[in-house]
Amino acid sequence: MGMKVLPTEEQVMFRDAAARWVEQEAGSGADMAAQWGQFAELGWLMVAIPEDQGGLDGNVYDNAIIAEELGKGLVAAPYVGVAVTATQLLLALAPERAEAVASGEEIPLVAHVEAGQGGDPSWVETTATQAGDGWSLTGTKTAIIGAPLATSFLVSARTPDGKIGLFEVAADAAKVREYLLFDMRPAGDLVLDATPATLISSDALSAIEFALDCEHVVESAEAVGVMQTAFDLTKDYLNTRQQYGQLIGQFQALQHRLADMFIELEQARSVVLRGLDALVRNGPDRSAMAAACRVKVAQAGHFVGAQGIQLHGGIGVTEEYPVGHHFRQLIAFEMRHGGAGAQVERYASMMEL
Amino acid sequence: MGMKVLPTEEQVMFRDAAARWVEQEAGSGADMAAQWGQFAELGWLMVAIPEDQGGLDGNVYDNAIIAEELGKGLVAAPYVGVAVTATQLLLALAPERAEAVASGEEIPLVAHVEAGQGGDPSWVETTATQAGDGWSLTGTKTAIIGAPLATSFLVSARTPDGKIGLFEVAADAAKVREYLLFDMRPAGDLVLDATPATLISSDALSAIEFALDCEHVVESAEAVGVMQTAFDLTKDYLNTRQQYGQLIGQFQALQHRLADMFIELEQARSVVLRGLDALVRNGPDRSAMAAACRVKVAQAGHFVGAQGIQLHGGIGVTEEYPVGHHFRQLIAFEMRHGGAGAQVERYASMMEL
Amino acid sequence: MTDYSKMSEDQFRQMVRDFISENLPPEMAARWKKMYHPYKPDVVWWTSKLNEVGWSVPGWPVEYGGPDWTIAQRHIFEEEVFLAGCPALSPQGLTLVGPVICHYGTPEQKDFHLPKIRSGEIMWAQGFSEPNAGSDLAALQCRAVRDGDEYVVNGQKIWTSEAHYSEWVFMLVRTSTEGKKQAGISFLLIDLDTPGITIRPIISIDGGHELNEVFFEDVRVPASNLVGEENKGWTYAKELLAEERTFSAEVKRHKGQLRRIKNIARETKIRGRPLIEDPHFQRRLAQLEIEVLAHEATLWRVVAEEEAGILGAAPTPSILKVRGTELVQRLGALMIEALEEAGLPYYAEHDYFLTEPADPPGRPDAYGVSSDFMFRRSLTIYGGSNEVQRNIIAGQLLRN
Amino acid sequence: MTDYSKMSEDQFRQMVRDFISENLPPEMAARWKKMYHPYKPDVVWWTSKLNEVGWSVPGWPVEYGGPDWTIAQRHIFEEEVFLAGCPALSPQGLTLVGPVICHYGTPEQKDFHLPKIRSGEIMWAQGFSEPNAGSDLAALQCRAVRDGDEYVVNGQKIWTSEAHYSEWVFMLVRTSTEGKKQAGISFLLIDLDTPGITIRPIISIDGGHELNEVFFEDVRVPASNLVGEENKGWTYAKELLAEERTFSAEVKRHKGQLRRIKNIARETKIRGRPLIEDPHFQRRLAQLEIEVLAHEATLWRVVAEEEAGILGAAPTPSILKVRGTELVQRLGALMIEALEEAGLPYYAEHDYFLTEPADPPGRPDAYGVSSDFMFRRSLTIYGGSNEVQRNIIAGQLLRN
Repeated sequence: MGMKVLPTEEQVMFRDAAARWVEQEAGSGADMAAQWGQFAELGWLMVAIPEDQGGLDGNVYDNAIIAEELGKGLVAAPYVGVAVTATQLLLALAPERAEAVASGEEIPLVAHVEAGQGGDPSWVETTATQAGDGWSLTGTKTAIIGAPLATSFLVSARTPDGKIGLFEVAADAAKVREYLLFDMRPAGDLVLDATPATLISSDALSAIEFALDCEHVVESAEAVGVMQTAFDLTKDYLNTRQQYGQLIGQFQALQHRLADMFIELEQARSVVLRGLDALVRNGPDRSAMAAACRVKVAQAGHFVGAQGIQLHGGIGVTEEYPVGHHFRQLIAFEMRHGGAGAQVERYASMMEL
Repeated sequence: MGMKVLPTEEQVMFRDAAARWVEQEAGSGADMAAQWGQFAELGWLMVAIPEDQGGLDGNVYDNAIIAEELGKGLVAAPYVGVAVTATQLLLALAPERAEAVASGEEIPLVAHVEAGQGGDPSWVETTATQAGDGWSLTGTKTAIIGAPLATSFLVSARTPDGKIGLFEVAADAAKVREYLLFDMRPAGDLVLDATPATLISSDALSAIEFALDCEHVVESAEAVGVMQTAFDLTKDYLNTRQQYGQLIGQFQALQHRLADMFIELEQARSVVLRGLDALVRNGPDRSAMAAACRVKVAQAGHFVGAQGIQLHGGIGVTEEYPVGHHFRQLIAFEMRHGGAGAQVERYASMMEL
Repeated sequence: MTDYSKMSEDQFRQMVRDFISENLPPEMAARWKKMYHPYKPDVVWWTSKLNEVGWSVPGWPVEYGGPDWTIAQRHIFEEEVFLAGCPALSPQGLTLVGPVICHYGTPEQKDFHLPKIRSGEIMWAQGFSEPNAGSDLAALQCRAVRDGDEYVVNGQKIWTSEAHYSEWVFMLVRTSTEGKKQAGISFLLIDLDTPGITIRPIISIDGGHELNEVFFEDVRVPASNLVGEENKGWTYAKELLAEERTFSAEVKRHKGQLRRIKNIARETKIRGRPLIEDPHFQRRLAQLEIEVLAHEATLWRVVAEEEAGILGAAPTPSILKVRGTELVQRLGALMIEALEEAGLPYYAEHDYFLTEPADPPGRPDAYGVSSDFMFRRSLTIYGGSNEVQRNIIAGQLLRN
Repeated sequence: MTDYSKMSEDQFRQMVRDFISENLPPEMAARWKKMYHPYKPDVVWWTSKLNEVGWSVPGWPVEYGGPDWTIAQRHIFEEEVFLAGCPALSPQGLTLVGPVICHYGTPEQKDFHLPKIRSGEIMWAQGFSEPNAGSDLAALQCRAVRDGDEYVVNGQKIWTSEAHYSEWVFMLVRTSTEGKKQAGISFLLIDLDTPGITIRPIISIDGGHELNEVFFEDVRVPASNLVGEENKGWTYAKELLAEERTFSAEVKRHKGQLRRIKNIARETKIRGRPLIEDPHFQRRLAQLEIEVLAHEATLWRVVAEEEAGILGAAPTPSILKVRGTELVQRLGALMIEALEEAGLPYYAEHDYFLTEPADPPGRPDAYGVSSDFMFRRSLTIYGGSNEVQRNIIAGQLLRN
């Protein structure tokens, strides 16, 4: 039960700063590149980097606290993808690179997911072959959130010896098929066709697994933020909207639905703390807990988002009212990494039987 | 959409007669043997038997109508097991035996289910070996409802040529381990240890499958009756019980629960009609529809029974109030033939993909 | 006119299929199998095509051009056209206001409107909901004040599907504030070209434009556009909805979804194996298919009871609506799950649905799936939210 | 006395395990792993055993014999004793009335009752609910009228767990009908041997006897048995329930159920293959295990917040109760499914739980599973039904 529950003073400061930033900037129309500079200035990109590598010596807890606030404001800039996934990967395999990421100078994004991976980090069909001094990659990496912002991609690929290596492809040398996710976040697929790449590590699977587990948990924290706002909007609506001559919050069936939403939100919040604890302990249950985290938060988010819309009635399905945006981002969260169903399968494969 | 929905005049008569009988006799404490004589007299055992074999020339619809009424009264006598399963099996393999069953003189029960069968009729581990002129069976058949009443058992067993044969074992020659089901219906396991048996058919699988499909559907009709009473009791309770100075039926959350119970009850009732239709058509979808029927009715029954208890509050879990008895019988229905989960699997194996 | 009453259900179904295969352009079918919002040119063309054989208004009395189908035949027709990818007919004219005009319209209203509705020449919007009259529809406040031989209409309607490309709107308006709130409501037909009407799009969370707000400012409507009697509009509106009591069951959509899920799951390979072969996925699909079977059987029961003139389980339309809409959402959830990341790209039916949408990157079988999933959140809200439906069900049960 | 505050959670857990393995008779553990109703001889023996080391009353203040454990340590203890198959301690005395007497009892009440509760010598029943005061507990009507230095009690209590083998009962009684209904309630201790008390068994649908009705007819109770002030009983009762705000989470039971499901699924062979190897079953089990993880993490959060003196999410006890009890029922449903027909035989804990139950035919690992499943329907009803809990949650949320 020794799970860390309460934030430190420093974490409270980060949380408050992030909340203020979201309030002031999130809807300001500033472009992602400008926002990224602010993230760097605020120190958010270096929270999990050790002091001797120029960081703030914190860990994924700090990332999670910031991510949750960004989630509340549906901030599209790929904070988790860079400050968590890419950063953790580089800290494990090329720690000298971390500082440039922390400063905002470099914005690497991990390009690992492929169609048909089903949430299994070891299923990689992209191939790497040696070409002269360097390497060349072939395959397609998909659903890279924030791809238009990236300065480079950290790409997993299977090498001729059957291992999974990590490579880097500069953004300007890469073919990126950009698109919007249905939640309006910019994203892209990285299409590799004998694309030249630099080797970072020839045996990167366990570092990738660790980084993805971090992504699962911190993205879950972000989703809890998304959910929290959906819940708050709904609660306020029940206290405002009148039908049949009374506040709709006085209808018991809606009250009970709100109670169920709150229970799910609380379960999601709790399981994230458990996931963070597992990351920091880094014991044999780490990946199982990360999967559990993703599953529970995705399912809770689906429920809370959908019921948030339902309790709003017609206005809930409109673009001009926010609760539907939160639902969309929660569904996008659910569908990533093979989808929540694939993560249940992954948990099952690690479960003690 | 040509599914038969409305009962014929004759079926309405059967239904009314069965309803009257249940009202007068079901709780009368009369033993099953005495009740069985009444079933025979009322013609209920012969409804599905062709006229030229001394029956009433009806079909499983008629059985279903009677079974539903018996379900309402939680009648323990194995009407479905004898008048449907055993009768259909004999009509297919030994039609000359049907008349004695219809008259109540013989009470054969099908002994087919084995532990680990998972609802798959073709999984039979009981073995039959030839012994002189006759046969001898070894294995255990389980959860035979009404076993203490049986005059004989119709036993499926695998013969040396790998086929599934049907055999008969007289009740007085059989070792029956009798017990109560948790819903208080008498039942038993048939323990066969080189037990002498008479061969009825050396290739009985398809007849067994047909008879079991009939059992699935008509037992589902019985369960709909069980559910109907649970629903009615609950509805009446909501209109009677007061808390916080008002009828509890005025609380919206309970109203919506009642609405959901009703929806499930109606779906269950509908799927039984579809199952009956599939039996009578006897097309390629017959077994899939029978499995679907069992699944839907079991799940609806679980929900309706459980919520029936919940809406009654404390009194719902007591032996002296009926709604809990209905829940028990619905759960027993759900657990039979491998359980509802196994029936989903069976449906999936037959589903068009 | 063909006598359909002699046809078996199989014959009828075959006739519909033959008609579709002879008349529906394949590119139109392909378009509709991925779309989920109406696309006007197709809708108009297909309506007129059906009208040529008298099939555009299956629910109308024979004397006004209805084909005299049984309820079962109507359901078979709906299912076949849907599953074949025929353009979805706009219900407001054909199945909502049309029958009301047939029953309560003046001879002039009938002569003018019914042929144009049948042929698709004039498309209709429904002006019922208002910002403060959603679940509680009878609280509506849009006023129509009699002034000589005109009504002057002021107020606002909302959630008005397809108003932006319709020619007329039928409205519930308040003509009296006396008595119960249901008592002062009238049923009025308004030409959307009348001065004083402003239509403002409401973009839904899938990025599509089907809904609108409509504002009325001193809109002068001929009194001859009143349907039936003044202050009796609530009655007609209720009949209009009851008329269609079995057509909100969504069974045709469920069947389309099941087909599409199976197609997707065949194409989705997880670690090299088609998802359709995964035993867990199969059983979840089986579970939903069983739910659809049971729901469809309920629909059949109700249709048979209706045709036999039996009322059946009283709150039937509410049951069909609640279960039908919730099943659409559950099936949608399984479909997006089967797509994994392939369902993430935004599929924009963006150009206000007067042009065909552009295809996003990725698998063609994924087009529109997640957008449709988003848009279908509205199913459990409109037409009386499922909460209101459950109130109705329980109310009827507890009274009996 | 041992200083537990210095121990790590792992050390504490190990200490508890060591104690159990040294002291719990294996046959008693075997008995408890299949039972689900209390069996008095074991309960009394184990209570006295724990009392020897000061562990029978973890929630009491140190001055009355509590071991001064942290809330986390108490949860670890509860989980370990449950999973090891230790007899379930009777909560009425040890965790409900005991702390109330500690806080509000007279010196005489403390001296007489506390030692006997700690040692298990006297067992208690709780007399709160009445036939017309269930969810609406404050509507209770059982009267206590002051007559000299006695109260005369008349009325009825219901759902009185274990009254048939308890020696005392603590009651909420009405001592005034003035003011709000909560205002006239007092907290009274009654010896069950007092003349005028009749105990009638209530058999539950599993066939077991744990519950009772208790009738009071002119029962004369010394006024010195009043706890605290007259007409303040509602306050004490609420504190008594709040005190235990995190102990209705049922996490220990969930963990026991998960273990048992896995054991059963290893033993159940479907067509020759262990059920535990079925991918569909595995994923459903995984889903529930994940739910338990999240729920347990919520419990840990609340415990940590409590220990830090932070109130946390306000309606916490209700959340833990709703989710905890519903998860027990969901896990129970998966367990009976895993048993197939092997779960059908009736397992009768029949002899009013003063003797050990007889084993039915069939697989020993199935004993009691379906009976327990039946009995646990009561979880979502008693202690404030889950409907009442949801009212509480929503009420707190919407006020804020």
